Amino acid sequence: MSKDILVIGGGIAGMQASLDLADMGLQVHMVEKLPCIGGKMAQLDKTFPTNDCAM
Amino acid sequence: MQYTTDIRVIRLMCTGRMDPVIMADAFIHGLDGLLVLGCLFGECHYVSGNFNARHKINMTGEMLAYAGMNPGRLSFRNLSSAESELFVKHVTDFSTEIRELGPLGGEADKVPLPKLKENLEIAKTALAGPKLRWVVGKKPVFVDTGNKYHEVFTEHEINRTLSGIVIDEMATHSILAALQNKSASVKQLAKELEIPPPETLKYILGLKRRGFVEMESVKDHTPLYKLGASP
Amino acid sequence: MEKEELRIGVFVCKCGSNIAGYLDVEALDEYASALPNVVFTQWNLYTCSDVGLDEIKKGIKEQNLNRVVVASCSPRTHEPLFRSICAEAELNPYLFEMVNIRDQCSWVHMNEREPAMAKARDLIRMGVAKAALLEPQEIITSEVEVRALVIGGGIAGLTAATSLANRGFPVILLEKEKELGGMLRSLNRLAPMDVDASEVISKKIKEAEDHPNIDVYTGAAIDKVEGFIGKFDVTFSANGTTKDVRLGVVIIATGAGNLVPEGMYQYDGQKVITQWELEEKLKIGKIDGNNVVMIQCVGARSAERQYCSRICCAVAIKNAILIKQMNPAAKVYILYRDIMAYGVENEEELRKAKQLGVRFVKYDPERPPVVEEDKVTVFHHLMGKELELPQDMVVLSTPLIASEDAVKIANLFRVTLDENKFFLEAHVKLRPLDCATDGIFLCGSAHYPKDVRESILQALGAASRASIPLAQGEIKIEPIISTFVDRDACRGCGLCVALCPYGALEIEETDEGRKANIITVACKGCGVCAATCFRHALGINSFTDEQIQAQIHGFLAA
Amino acid sequence: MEKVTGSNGDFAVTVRKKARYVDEDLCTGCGACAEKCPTTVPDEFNMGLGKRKAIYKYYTQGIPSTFCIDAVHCRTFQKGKKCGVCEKICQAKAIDYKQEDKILELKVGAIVLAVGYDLFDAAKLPEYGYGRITNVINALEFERLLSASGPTEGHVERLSDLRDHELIHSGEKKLKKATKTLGKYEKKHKKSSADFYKEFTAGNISDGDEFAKWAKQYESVQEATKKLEALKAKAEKFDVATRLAFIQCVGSRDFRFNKYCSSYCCMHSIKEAMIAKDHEARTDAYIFNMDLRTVGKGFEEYKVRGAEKTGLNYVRGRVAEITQDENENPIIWYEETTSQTPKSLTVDLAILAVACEAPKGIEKIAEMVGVELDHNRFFKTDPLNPLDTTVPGIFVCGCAQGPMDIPESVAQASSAASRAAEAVAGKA
Repeated sequence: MSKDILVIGGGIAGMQASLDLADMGLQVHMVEKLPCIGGKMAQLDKTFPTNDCAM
Repeated sequence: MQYTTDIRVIRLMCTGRMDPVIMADAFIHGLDGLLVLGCLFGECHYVSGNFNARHKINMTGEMLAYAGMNPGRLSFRNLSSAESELFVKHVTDFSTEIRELGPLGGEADKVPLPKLKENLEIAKTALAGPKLRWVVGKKPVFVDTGNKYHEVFTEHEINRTLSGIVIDEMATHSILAALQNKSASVKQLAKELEIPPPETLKYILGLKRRGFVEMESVKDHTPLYKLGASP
Repeated sequence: MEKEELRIGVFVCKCGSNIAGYLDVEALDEYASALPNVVFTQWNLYTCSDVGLDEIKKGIKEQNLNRVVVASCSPRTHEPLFRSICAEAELNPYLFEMVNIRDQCSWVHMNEREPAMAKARDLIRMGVAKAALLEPQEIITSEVEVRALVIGGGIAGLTAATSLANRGFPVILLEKEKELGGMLRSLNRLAPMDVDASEVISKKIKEAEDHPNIDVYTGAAIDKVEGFIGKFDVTFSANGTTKDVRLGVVIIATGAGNLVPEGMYQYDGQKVITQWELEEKLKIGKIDGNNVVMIQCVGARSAERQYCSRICCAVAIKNAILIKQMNPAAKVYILYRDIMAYGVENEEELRKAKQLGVRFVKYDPERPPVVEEDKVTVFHHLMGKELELPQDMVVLSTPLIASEDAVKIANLFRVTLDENKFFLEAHVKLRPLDCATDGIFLCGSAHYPKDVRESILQALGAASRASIPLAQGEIKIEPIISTFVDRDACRGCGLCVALCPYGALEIEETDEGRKANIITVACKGCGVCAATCFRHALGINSFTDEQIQAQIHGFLAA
Repeated sequence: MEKVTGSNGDFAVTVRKKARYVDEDLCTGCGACAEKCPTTVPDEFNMGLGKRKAIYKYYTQGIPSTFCIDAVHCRTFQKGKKCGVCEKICQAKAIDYKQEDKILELKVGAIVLAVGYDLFDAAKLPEYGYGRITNVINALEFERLLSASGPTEGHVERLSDLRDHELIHSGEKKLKKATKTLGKYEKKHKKSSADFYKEFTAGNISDGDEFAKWAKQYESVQEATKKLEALKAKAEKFDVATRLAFIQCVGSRDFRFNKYCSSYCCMHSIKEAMIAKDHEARTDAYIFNMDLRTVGKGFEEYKVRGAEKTGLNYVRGRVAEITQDENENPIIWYEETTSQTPKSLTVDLAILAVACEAPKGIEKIAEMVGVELDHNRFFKTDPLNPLDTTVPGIFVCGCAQGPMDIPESVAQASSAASRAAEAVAGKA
């Protein structure tokens, strides 16, 4: 049985899930339909409630 | 995106790394302007490094201005890593400002070269010393949680204290520098360093108490002072 | 240490036409070759291509280079690659320095060829000057004790502990009360699932208690905490005995407390009660009278407690529905400021309540309702007139407040609390489950008021974060951190300890007197300590005073 | 993703890796290709407010930092034209027009669905005029206007002003071309067009097709110049947009569309208003809401700060309709519920806080992996097992499970990671 994990979506949630899993030592495959990961959060300028930059 | 070729970038992990001595030293070596660029306040990648940097840079600026340098030559500005336009604006503005000031030690500075460099050397020694570093280091602690006796200070109070220390430190280190090669009386020192005689006396007595200077001899009822043997 | 002869190699990248289109790379190569200590230079079409990387390796091997400088693009993207290539050629990767002549030169000075060339020469000279002073560094590793501590046996703590245990990690679970379960033990039914709270929590308790990987201690109190991520040494007492344990990570799930609204709206605990007390009544199914008035934001969103407690609107809606279901003839009013029925389920519950005939009246905080013996008077914000509502029972929705143990726990573990004494996360968005101190995580209402679903979610998330160091078994740290440049100078004054944002410095008594000790595992290398130390005892690896000054002097020495 | 087979702990997944037509190993991300690419298309990252080329990077700081070709718009792919500019310009030889989609077969023990969300299409709400009134935009479009890396470099401008600037730009280009044609006639007949036209209209020159064409050309240039001047005169008065209306619950808490609350929009609008105020001190912002749901840590404090420090106006009431005046300024019609009076407010921009919806194509994904959706089209979960879908071994996080803000998404992502790790440890 495979211990790899598939994460569908490369937005903030997909990236965080993948990072956590990879840090645990698991092999993660992340698929994203757009050419770049980042999702909608990358389109935001600043974020509440601390007004810091979304990038 | 294009910007001025005037700037050279030196990478630091965090502006919190900006040591006052490094800043003074850069001007001594002939830098015309030093721009420190860091994260926005509250967004420091190292929690509070940029607040620490601000305290140090403000204090260093005050010290160097007191030494005769135009304070506009040292500046701290903030931006986030996504704000490339702001970066261009900051460096372009700064370059224009420095070009207006001209080279170090020119008309824009209160004290001309080479005297300015001598003063900056004195400032650097003071910035390396314990007094300023201790107070500026403790500033966030004093403002946030207070001193040993739980007295919390306002930023204004601390800044006023710091300004006083800057003047004192500059004066005492000037006196020490003047006594490097010769002995002198309070009156002579006061004249040479343009510090009022009563103030000079106060500094000399303070230095004497801590063993930094000692009386060499008395000439015409006037004591002459020299550097202490073991400070 | 014996001084070795410096042999610096400089590689200048053309980056296709990105650099070479605007700068004369071959001239830069020649310029670099005349710089002090430079014994080898070369230009490449792409230094980062396989060909370019092989050239670096060849240079190190054949020319005995002991420092490598690459003048190309940004260290942000390419430094790790070049460092690893140095390591492959058996050169310590920290003897590598990168100069950015693309992003910071050729790209941004496309129309000023000569000044840009002058700048590129300066940048390379500065890089070489710094490289000459670089010192080898080793990656620091520290072992992690594979065991987790979970503080708090409520829904969050139980869920986190079980999740970690399921992954095979041993867990110690501490609960200050005699029984596990926390707040859920006192609650009646949960919305929107409409299940018994006690059922949910009993299942969780059983799961945790039966789990071979979880050691449960009730009636526990923590006495002492020492150490740092991977090696927390915790002393706690439970039921009269004291235990010392070493743990790799800690999850704080200490929950929250309830505000008792003494002196507000005629609160007496009998006829004017809190939602918390209403839960008890609902549990035994005994509600007196037909007229119930609920008042929201009692002691919250006010001057003395500014925050919104998030869950109270949903709780009021849930209990209003339960009352209506028990007694359809009951008249239930909810006096609110904003109905915080956020999300999918809460909004659905709100609609359900309205359908069942629960009345919602918006009041203005400037004109709060007035509770009297048998009525509540309220100025209807939307109708613009005063209403008199008969009451047999008034229910006050009070906020969850920080647990009374929060300050103690925070001090023990050296983590921060926010202005409302809830535990503060390291970063609101990027690290919402981590404390700023490495190895400590948080979940549940200890962080902020949360409902059951959110507590479970956060607990699983905290378990995920906490499991990372446990799974890795060791912590690897970039050696660009604080270091002693002159340990003898240190007098142990403690200024650096006070300023370090990471708690990475401590004072210890040594044979040479009081000295600062750098907790390398915790240090992030910001350099505040080095820039502050008035004894000039501290520095930052790869960013020492001398190295930074060498760059500045290198620039000015043209 | 094309196909998923298998069950808990043992899934076989087929993924199609779309051709980028740029070799990722060779591309250095320098951007020389995009600079020279002749094809310009609206930029979806900037919500169509900016432009990008047919060879592009989705956004500047995007990862991977390599470029890719948008085959739908690329001349080489579409029209079979011999363009090939990017191939010529690329020194890294990374362009590969022949690259094909790759089919990857993956064997995995668990799947995390983090497919995100889509924005509600505000054009479905005719009363707010989105798509019809130029200066009515949605919150994400406004976000791009605020962004320093966006199409206006962070200056908040009315969309109609942006459009007029664009019109002036293209008008000038056209006029230049038309004037050039006039020049040809003038050169040929050694006569200024004005003089010629005077004679022509006086009837002194009558015969010849060419003269008729010349006259027509002259007329159209005159007219275009007049139009352009007028537009320019108008554009001179353009200022940044300072009067902003934020309309909450657009497509949320609405029985016609989504009955649920989208959770984050209240805070999002407050934030956008605060940032706008930060950019331009004259900004006067109004937030029209039913309830301001500031339920997260520090949110209520943020709202209060917005009102006290930056002077935002929170207006309770649902907006009935948006119309526009002769200057294309949106007029907001609403009932101020606290005074029970119908009112209107004219603003420069109306920003619609549109609902968070399950993404398009979620049904396809659900079908492929075999999980159920709830009645709002989000992946179905149980509040007590909030990450588990209806299929063991498949978990969900982020807005694919329901609307939530960034901290919640990040926390949930970690939680899903926990569940997935438990699953491959055989204990979920």
